[in-house]
Formats: sequence, C-alpha cells, structure tokens
Amino acid sequence: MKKTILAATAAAAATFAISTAQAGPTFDAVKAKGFVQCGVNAGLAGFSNPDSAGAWSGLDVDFCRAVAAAVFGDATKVKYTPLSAQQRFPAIQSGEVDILSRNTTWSLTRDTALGLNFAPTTYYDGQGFMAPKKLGVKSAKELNGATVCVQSGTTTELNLADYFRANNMTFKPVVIEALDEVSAAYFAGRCDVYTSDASQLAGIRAAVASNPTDHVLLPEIISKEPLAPAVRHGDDQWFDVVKWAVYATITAEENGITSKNIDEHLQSKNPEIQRFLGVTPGMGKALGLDEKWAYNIVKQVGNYGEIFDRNVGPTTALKLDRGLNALWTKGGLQYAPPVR
Amino acid sequence: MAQTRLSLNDPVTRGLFYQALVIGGVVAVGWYLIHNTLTNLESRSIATGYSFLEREASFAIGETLIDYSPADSYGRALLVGLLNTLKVSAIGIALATVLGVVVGIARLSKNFLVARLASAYVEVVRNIPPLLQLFFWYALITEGMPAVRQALEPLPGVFLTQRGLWMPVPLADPAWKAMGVAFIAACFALWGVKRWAAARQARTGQPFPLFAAGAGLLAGVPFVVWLAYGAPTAMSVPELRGFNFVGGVNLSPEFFAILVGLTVYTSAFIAEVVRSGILAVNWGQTEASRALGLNNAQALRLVVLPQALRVIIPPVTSQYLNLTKNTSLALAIGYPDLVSIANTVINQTGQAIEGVAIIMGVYLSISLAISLFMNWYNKKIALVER
Amino acid sequence: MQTAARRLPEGNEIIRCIGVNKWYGEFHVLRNIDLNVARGERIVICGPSGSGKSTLIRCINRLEEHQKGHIVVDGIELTGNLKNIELVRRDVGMVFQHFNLFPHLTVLENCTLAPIWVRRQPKAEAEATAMKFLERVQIANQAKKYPGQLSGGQQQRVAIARSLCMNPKIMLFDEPTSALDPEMVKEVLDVMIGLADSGMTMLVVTHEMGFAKSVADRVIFMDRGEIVEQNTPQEFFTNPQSERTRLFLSQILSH
Amino acid sequence: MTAAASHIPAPAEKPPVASVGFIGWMRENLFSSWSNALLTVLIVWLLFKTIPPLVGWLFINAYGFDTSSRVCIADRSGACWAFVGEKFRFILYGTFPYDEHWRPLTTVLIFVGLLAASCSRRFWRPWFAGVWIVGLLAVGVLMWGGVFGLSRVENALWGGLPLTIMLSVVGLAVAFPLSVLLALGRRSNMPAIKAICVGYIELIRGVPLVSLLFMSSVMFPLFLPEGFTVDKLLRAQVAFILFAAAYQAEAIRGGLQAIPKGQYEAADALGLSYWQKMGKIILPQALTISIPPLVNTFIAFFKDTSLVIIIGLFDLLGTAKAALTDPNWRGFFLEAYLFIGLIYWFFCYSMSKYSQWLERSLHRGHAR
Repeated sequence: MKKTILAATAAAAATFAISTAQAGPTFDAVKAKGFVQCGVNAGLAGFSNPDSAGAWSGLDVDFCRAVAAAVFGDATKVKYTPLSAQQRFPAIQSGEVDILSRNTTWSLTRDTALGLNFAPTTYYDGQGFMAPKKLGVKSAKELNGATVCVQSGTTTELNLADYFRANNMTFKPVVIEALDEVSAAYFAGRCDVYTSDASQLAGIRAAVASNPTDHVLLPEIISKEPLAPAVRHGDDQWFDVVKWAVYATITAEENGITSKNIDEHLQSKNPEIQRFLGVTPGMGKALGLDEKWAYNIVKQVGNYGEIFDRNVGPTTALKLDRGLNALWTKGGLQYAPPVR
Repeated sequence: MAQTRLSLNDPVTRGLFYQALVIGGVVAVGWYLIHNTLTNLESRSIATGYSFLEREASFAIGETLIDYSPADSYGRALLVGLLNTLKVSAIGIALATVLGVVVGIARLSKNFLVARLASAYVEVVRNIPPLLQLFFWYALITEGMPAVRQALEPLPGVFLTQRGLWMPVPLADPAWKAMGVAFIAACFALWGVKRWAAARQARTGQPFPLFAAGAGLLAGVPFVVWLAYGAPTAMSVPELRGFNFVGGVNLSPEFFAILVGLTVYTSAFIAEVVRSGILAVNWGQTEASRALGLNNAQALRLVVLPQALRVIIPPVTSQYLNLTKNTSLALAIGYPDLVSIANTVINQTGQAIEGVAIIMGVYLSISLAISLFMNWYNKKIALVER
Repeated sequence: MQTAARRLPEGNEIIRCIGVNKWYGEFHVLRNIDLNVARGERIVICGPSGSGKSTLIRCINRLEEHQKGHIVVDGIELTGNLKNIELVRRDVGMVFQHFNLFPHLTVLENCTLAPIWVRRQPKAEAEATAMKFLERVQIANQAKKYPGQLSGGQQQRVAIARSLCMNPKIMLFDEPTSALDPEMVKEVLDVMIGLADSGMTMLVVTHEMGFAKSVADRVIFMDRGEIVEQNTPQEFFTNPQSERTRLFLSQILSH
Repeated sequence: MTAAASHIPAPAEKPPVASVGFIGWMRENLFSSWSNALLTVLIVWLLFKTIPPLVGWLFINAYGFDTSSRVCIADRSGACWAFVGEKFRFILYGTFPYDEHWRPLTTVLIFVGLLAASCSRRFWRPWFAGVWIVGLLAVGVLMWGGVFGLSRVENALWGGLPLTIMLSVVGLAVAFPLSVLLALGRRSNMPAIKAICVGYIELIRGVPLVSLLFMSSVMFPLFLPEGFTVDKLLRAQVAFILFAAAYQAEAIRGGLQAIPKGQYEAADALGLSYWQKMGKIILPQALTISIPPLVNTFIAFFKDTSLVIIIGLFDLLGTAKAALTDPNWRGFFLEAYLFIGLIYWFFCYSMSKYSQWLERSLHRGHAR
C-alpha cells in the first residue's frame, strides 16, 4: 500500500523534485554554512550542560567541538540544539542537526529503522539503579515490588522491563518524559529507585540531589549502553569525518599526545604520529579535511583521556572511573584503528 | 455590463474556476508535503507502516485496566493507553458535571456568601492554565504527603502517602458479579416501573413516588442478592510489605492529579454553562408555574429544567469533549494515557508519523461520534421547539 | 364601600386586604392598602406606571411578599406558610403581560400540566377540560401546536384557558393586553368579557378604559402606592374626585 | 357615595427596621431561610478554619525575599518568598542573558501596551494594524538583537513571560487573516471550498493541541525538503497558528451568522462584488460582533501556550519548573506555582472582564 503510493508519487515527483542526491550533502552543507549544528542533551551534568551564560560544556559537547575543529580548524564553530529524548531522532533525521551527540545508546533498531549511522562509542555505559541510602537496599535483586522511576522513550525503559522479567520480579514503573521531572519525582520520594545509565545517575546525583551522599548506586549493571554520536544515513563522507574525529582523540591518547604537549610531538620521528598530525600529508586529504585536522582536535579539545577527566572523571562532581572507557592497553575498550 | 462568452463574469464559471484553483492549491501543497515526507523517509531509511503494532512492546505500564505485560505488543500497549484515557474521561466527566452543577447553582444562590465563594472559585480556576493546575495537584501529593513508611491513616485501612491513596476493597467473590447483574436488572425494572407509573397517573391522576421507589429498587435488589450470596464481607486491606502497600486498591498520584485537575478545571466552565442556562429561562416561567399552583420542585422539574437543559446540553457536551482532549496533558505528569503511551511508542520505534496518526485518529473518532450525537440531539430538540 | 352597579351579597368578601404595606428596599411601594373584593365582583385597577398596581395583585397570590398588614383570600391568610400559599394559588388564576406560556409544551400540554400535577386529575379528564376551555377561547384547533407558532393574541388566550383549567375562584390579570399588537387586543378582551359575564371574580390591571367602562363593577385608581380613588366606572370616568385622577384620565383618554 | 373632595397623599413611611439596612441585608442575603442560615454558618466556620492559617502561611510566618534557602528549608511553616526573590528574573525571562533582561522586559511592556490599546474602540481602525506591525518589528529587534548595537541572542535562549505572550499574540495575529478566510469559506456556497474549510476546522478542533505540538516537533521536519530546517520555536509557533486559525474561524463564523440577511441583500442590491460586499459591508460588522468570542479564544490560547513545556520550550511554566529543579531550592513548588499562577490569572482575568464588558457594551449598541 505504502509502496504503491511511494511509487506513484515518485513517478510524478520527477517533474517537481529538486534533485538533492549528490555525494555528501551534509558535509557540503556544513562547510557552506560555516558551523556544525550539534544536537545535545538539554542539561545533563558532565555530558552536556549550559552554564548561566549559555556556554555549553560536557563530554558529548566536546565531541561536537572536536568535529568542528577537524572541519574548520576552530572548535568554537558549533551551534547547539538542546533536545529531549523524544525530539532527538526526528531532529537528526530531518537534518535539523548535523550530529546527534546526546548520550544516545547505539542499538540495532536505531542503526536500521531510524536510519542512523553511529560513530565510535564515546562512552561505554551500562544501566544501573540509584536508591536512597536509608532504604537499605544492597542489590538490585532485592527490588521486587519496588516503584521505579524511569524516563520514557529510552532504552533504559526497555532494559528495566527485561531485567525484572528475567529475574521474576515485579515492579511499578513511574514513567515520565522529561529528565527533570523524573529526577524530581525520585528525589521527592515518588519512587523507591531510579534507573538510568550509570553515568547519568552519577551526574544527577552530583547535580540534583540536595545531599549526594544520601543516595547509592547499586552494584548491578543490567545492560550495555554504548553511548555514541550519530549522523543520518546518506552521507558517508560526513560519517567518516565524525568517526575519525572521535578516533583522533583516542589515537592521541594512545600515543601520549595531549593538548599541552602536542607541539612537541610535531617533531616526533614516529611515522604514525607524523601522519596523524599532518606532518606527513595525505590523511586529511583522504577525509576531505585540512591536513591539520587531528592537530586541531587535540590542540583545541584534547585527547580522549583529557576529555574524560575534564568532564566526568574522578576530580569532577560525577567522580566516575575510567572503567570500560580506559584504553585497550589499560584493560578498557577504547581502541582506535590505525591511521594509515 | 457586457456579457462575454464563458468569462469569469459568469457566476457559475467563476465558481468552478475558484474551486478548481483552491482544490489545485490544496492538492499541490498536500502532495508537496507528502512527497517530501516520502523522499525523506526513503533517503534516511526510516521504517514505515503499522507492522510495528504487532511487535513486542518491552516496556512496562504503571496502570492498566486490562492484563498487560512488557511481552505484549505495541498495539496492546496503545489499547491500554486508550482505556486509561477513557477511564479518566468518564470519571472526570461525571465528577465535573456534579461539581459544575453544584457550583453553577451556588452562583445563583440567594445566599451572599455561597454566591461569592462560587464565583471566586470559577474566576480563579478557569483563568489558570490546566497544565499548571495538574502540576500543582501532582506536586501537592508527591511533595506534600508523607512517605510510604509514615503514611497517614485517616480511616482504618485507608492510607494516604506521596504514592497515592490506598483503600481496602472487598475480596473477589461471585457475589459482586451477581450484584452487578442485579443492579442492571433493577435499572430495567425501574424503567418498567416508570412507564407503569406514568400510565397509572394518566389513568387515575395519582402520582407515584418514583424517586423513593427507584432508590429502593436500585439499592434494595443488589442488597438482597448480596444477602442471598451469604453476605460476604472479606476485604483486601492494604498493608505495608516490602517497598509498598500490598492489597487494596491504589489511586496513584498521577491518576489523582489528572482527575482532580481536569475535574476542577472543567467544572468551572460547566458551572458557567449551567448558570447561564438557568438564567436563560425567563423568570416569568417560574412565576407562571407558581401561579398555577405547582410547588417548587414541580416547577423546577416540569418547567424550568426541560428548558434550561436545551441551552445547557450543547455547550456542556463541548466541555466534555475538551476534558477528553485535555487528558492528553497526562503526558506531562506521567499518567499512562493514550498520548503518553503513543509518545513512548514513537520514541521506541522512531515511527513518529504513524504514532501521531494514531493519536489524531482516535481523538477524531471520539469527536466525530460526539458531534454526530450532538447533531442528532439538536435536531430532536429543534423539532420539539417548533 | 361604594354602591356597586350590580347588587352583591353583603359580607361575602373573597379577598380582604387590611393595611397592606410593602417596600422594595427603602422604596415604599404599597402604602396602607385596604381593599375588599366580593365574590363575583369585577375590578379594574389603573394608574400610572410604578404606582404599585401590579405589585398589589401579585401580592394576592403571593408572587410578592408584603411586609405589613393582612391579606386573606377565601378565608386563608397569606403568611410565610407554604401550604397556605399553595392552597391559595390553586384557586387564584393569573394572566401575565408576557403570557409566560411554557415554550417546550404544546398548547394542550400547557393547559393540562397543572391539573394533572396539582389537582391530580387523570390525563383524559384533564384533556377534556382543557379542550373545553380552549374551545371557549376559540383556539381548540391549535391545541397540538407549540406556543412559538401562535400569534400574541392567540398565546394570551391560551394563557387564559390555561388558568381556567384549574377551575379558579378568582382571576388576576396583569396588563394582559399591553404586550399585544393593537389588532389582537380585541380578541383577548372579548374572551375576558365573556369570562366576566360568566360571573368570575376578576381583578384586572389595565389601561383599556373601554373594557373598564363596559365590564367593571368598580374602578380603582392607584398612584404612588396607594389607592387614590375607587368608584363605579360611570362616576369614575365622568366625575373623578381627585386632581391626580383627573390628570391621569386626561393623559389616558387624550390619544 | 362618600367621595373625598381631594385626596391627600399618604406620607411615605420608613420600612420596618428588620427589612432594610445591614440587618435587612443580612436577612435577605444570609438568613433568608433555615437552610440558608445553616449554610451561612457552615461557610463562616470553614472560612474561619482556612483563612487564618492561609494568611499565616502567606504573610505572617513567611520569609521575605532576601532570606537564604537554608533558613527556608529548616522552617517550612511559612511561605518562602526568597525563592521568588532569587528566581523571579529567571522565571520571567528564562535563559536570556542576564545583563540584557531589559530587552525581554521592554518586549513584555510593548505587548501589554499594544493589547491594552487594542481594547479601546478608538483604535479599531485600519491604521492601527500599522502600529501592530511596528510593535512586532520592535519586539523582533529587541529579542534577536544583532542590530543597533544590541548583542545577538539566539532564540533558543528565549523563555519565560515574553515567550508565553509572544506565542499567543503572534499566533493570534498571524492566524487572524487565515481564520477570516476559513470562516468565509465555511459559509461559502461553493461545495469544494466549503468542504475544505469545514474539514480543516473540524480536524484541528477534534484533536488535542498536544498532538499538534507533537506533529510540529517530530513530524514537521519530515514535511520539508532535505536540508531545509526550521527551528523549534518557529515550529511550535506554526502549530499554534494552525490551531488558532481553526478556533478563531469558528468565533468569526458566529459573527457572520449574526449579520441579518438584509445586509447581504442590500450589498447585492448595490451591485457590489463578493469581496467588496464582504470587505466593506459584512466583515466590519461581523468582526465587531466577533470580538468578545475572539478575546475568549485568545484567553484559552494564552493558557494553552503552557503546553509547549511538553516539547521542551521554556515558557513561563517551563521556566518555573526549571527553577524548581535547583537542588538548593527544592520543594518550593507552592511559591513557584502561586507566583506564575498569579501572572497567568492576571492576564486571563483582565481579558475576560474586558470581554464581558465589551459584550455588554456592544449589546447595548445593538439594542439602540
């Protein structure tokens, strides 16, 4: 049925349609307008958060800046669109934003049915539970019959149901769309526990709880939540740029290159570093970028470790360990393909 | 004016020309939008169609009228949402009508205090956005009531907490079903008695105490059935076990907030409708009834109400429709109505067009059904009028 | 007591008003009204607008409440007692300036409503009575119609029939013709004259001086809440006693 | 016959004491019957029970604007107006740059001024549309900036009261011409045009506003050609315009229906064309009659702007809720809701009073 309508309109369309099917429409459009439009979370401590002057910071935000640094040589050429969970997919699908960097879990359906391409995972997360300390709960296995606050339209909502089903427990969901509302409901005592990505729980505990030490994260991590930036189907070149902007930060960390010492590394004899920093040209051209693309990312935004530590690391309010997000060489999962 | 052949000065030709122009415009715009949408969907490889309705929903819903588990389909999840919408609408309409009629009559009261209080109520309630009122009621419970462990117990077995209200309910027993059947039977019987009473009054002139008989019938028959089933009194009393109260029946804060919020908001509008409906009936009608010797109740029932209802019912119906549409605000406080479930479905499947189409389709059907009824009703009373 | 044109049995008063006073707020609308009405007597009350004439007859079936004095109708005194008020109202018919027919009921239903619900008559009997009176006001052929379909004059005749269906002892008329177009006044007055001929006790507030002359036993002139003058129509029109009556009559009769 | 020679008018007497003055008023209005007296006593008792604690909470035990949140949280027996004192600029203006708050403030004043002036019948003239255009342009310049030395402010930062007023006023203004066409179309005798207009109006009126906002938020982007995007605020504004057009069209249709047939016939008799007839004869009268229902539509509309919180815009309600999430100021929802409730109430109540007054005065005009 739908197909026939499609065919009929497509046939008629030939006379009317504006042809848009060239290679790399997004990349071209980004270059033409001179900035990257980046879809971010409207407010999530450590990942994307505006300060009172409206300046954005956070891990997700930094990867947008990395892309801008790669494309324009200037990490500030980003404009941010704060998006709710509901708005994020239409926004990227419709072209309202060029990248969706909004603590979004990479999953099969999102890759396919939503028409998205996910760049490398920027944060390996998992779903956890937060409960008030005074409730005395030590494990998620003790949560039978609990009331659980969860944000609607997220993978967490699905994992939650799966987890309780798998463990033969019941629960009463309180499902609210806005993040603010969910956490407000939890802290007001509407729910016994709050479930979300562990990193997000840490962020909320740090930023929203009136006394963060009153709340504990339960040890169970019930799901895999690889959070990754996404672009829409239809522009592979742009996908490559975003992908390699992320890899560049990891490559830099693997090679010990930081924003502080990068200029020293320009003299490095290591051929991979020479290729990476554009001392030996070729890589930038292959991506359709300036040869200094990786240099600009690291110089202006930092390597992966710097980004992590600055936004969510142990010295921040979120106090997250590297864990899975350590380099592969240090027992983590962060691994970049070779630059060659 | 010179008449030229087939010119735009000919009203028929001109009419056709304009209509063709407008239809052409509408079709062109519509086609343009559909074309864009289809191209966009295809170029971004977004899934289309309604096949997702049969896929497993995998998310849980807090309040359901029918059996539902995350293993059920998206379609069933949406049905749960629709039933929740209808539940709030039906109860809300009933309560708003009662409250609205009381306040509307109170505004006309001879008692100064009553009239002033009622008009203050109306002026405050209808001039504040309903969404704000919903948030207010929701916050009042979740922030203002005690935690589960410190639950208030205003009556034995009734608990008031920030997670809502728990009340004892009778344990399942065949008697309840039988009583329901008995009640329906009593309704039919009452209808028969009413006809008989009317016939008798026409014949002998003797009125029948229908109100008392009706009350007795509606309460008495189920009561007798209850006795016949051995008068079961076992109750399921809520008790604190684990995290929450178990047993009894729970009114969640979300349900409470949407119900109270919409009832209060709509009642103010109904009150105004009722007031103007009563005022629309000329005072002379009451005087004439009195002069004929009808007592107060008779004048109200036989003369004033039949006329006032004609003025009242159409706008009240549209208030009912508004209330039903406003249940969509449930989304903001997390009550799982149709819109909020559809919203979740959209988020999980990414199929926004289908999701919004379902919402609109359902509401349009409800509106259409009500307007068809209204047209029928208006025709019916118009016939009586002239 | 003035001498009436018709001899009436003495002491057979159906309405007695003794020192009736009424105020609207501070406004003294009825001042010390003393009025006795004999059975079968026909009284026309006239006077400038705001003189209290409508208020007076509305007090007689307690549509208005008086604050001082006594009103006794057919042996029942009107007080706050609801039972008494209802008893009186059954026996006192009233016709209003604006007809006040019930628009949602047919002409016939208008007439049978009160007999069925107040007098508890069987429907068939009530309808027979109603048809009789509708016949009498010459509107029986419209019985199935709704009031909105009738002319003003027809509506007023239905209103009279409606009152008569209750078989009243007294009929009150509150300016029954003043809301009518001139060509309809006569049809209503004819009905009223017929009613007068049948011996009904009538109190009529009207400016129809022709009606007063031909029908009334007594004409009462009210001004500023009091009865200024009462007399036979003959005397009243030819030889008014008071200056105010004279002034009023000159205004009424000049056009 | 014992006729008096001349009647001496009886003097007006004072009514019985119990029926006038304060006692009379009480008897009439509070104790006219037993049931009434009982009701009065009950209400007085209820008021006695509720008013003193309310006043206590609102004023006597309340903390002033400059108390610290710590003090407020420790003692919850009274309202904490410090919350409002701390947050009112955020609630009123949202995330608009703090130093530039005079700009949204001026915007609000311009809007209020325009609305107030529009209430006066003196200004119901075509040239006043020009004043509106100038006013709206001024608002645009103030909010966006970027010219006349004003710094540029992205509309993602707009919020609070200006946003609420803007969504409703701009929605109403833009929808107005559209709604006139729809109303005329609905009364047109061309079946196709009538069907389209009826279909549109009933479709919009049959669905909840939330679903239209959803559409603007999640579907609208798909309607547009690739690479052509419209920002969130504008999309919401479009949804409001579509919504307002349908409801206003119904208000205007009521006005059109109230114009007597004779007016149409007179216009036809003068040989006027359809647009001349409508533009010069019918619409000026119909719109005047329609103004009270239009104002009522506007009030409903003003309240409905609060729904944009659902699609993540920060109108007055949105900023108040955002202010409530500050961990230092948690739990002062009563104060926050009271504050914005009062603002909403002020606008809606004054408009509804105006509409009622206007209706009466127009009615008088007609009766004369």
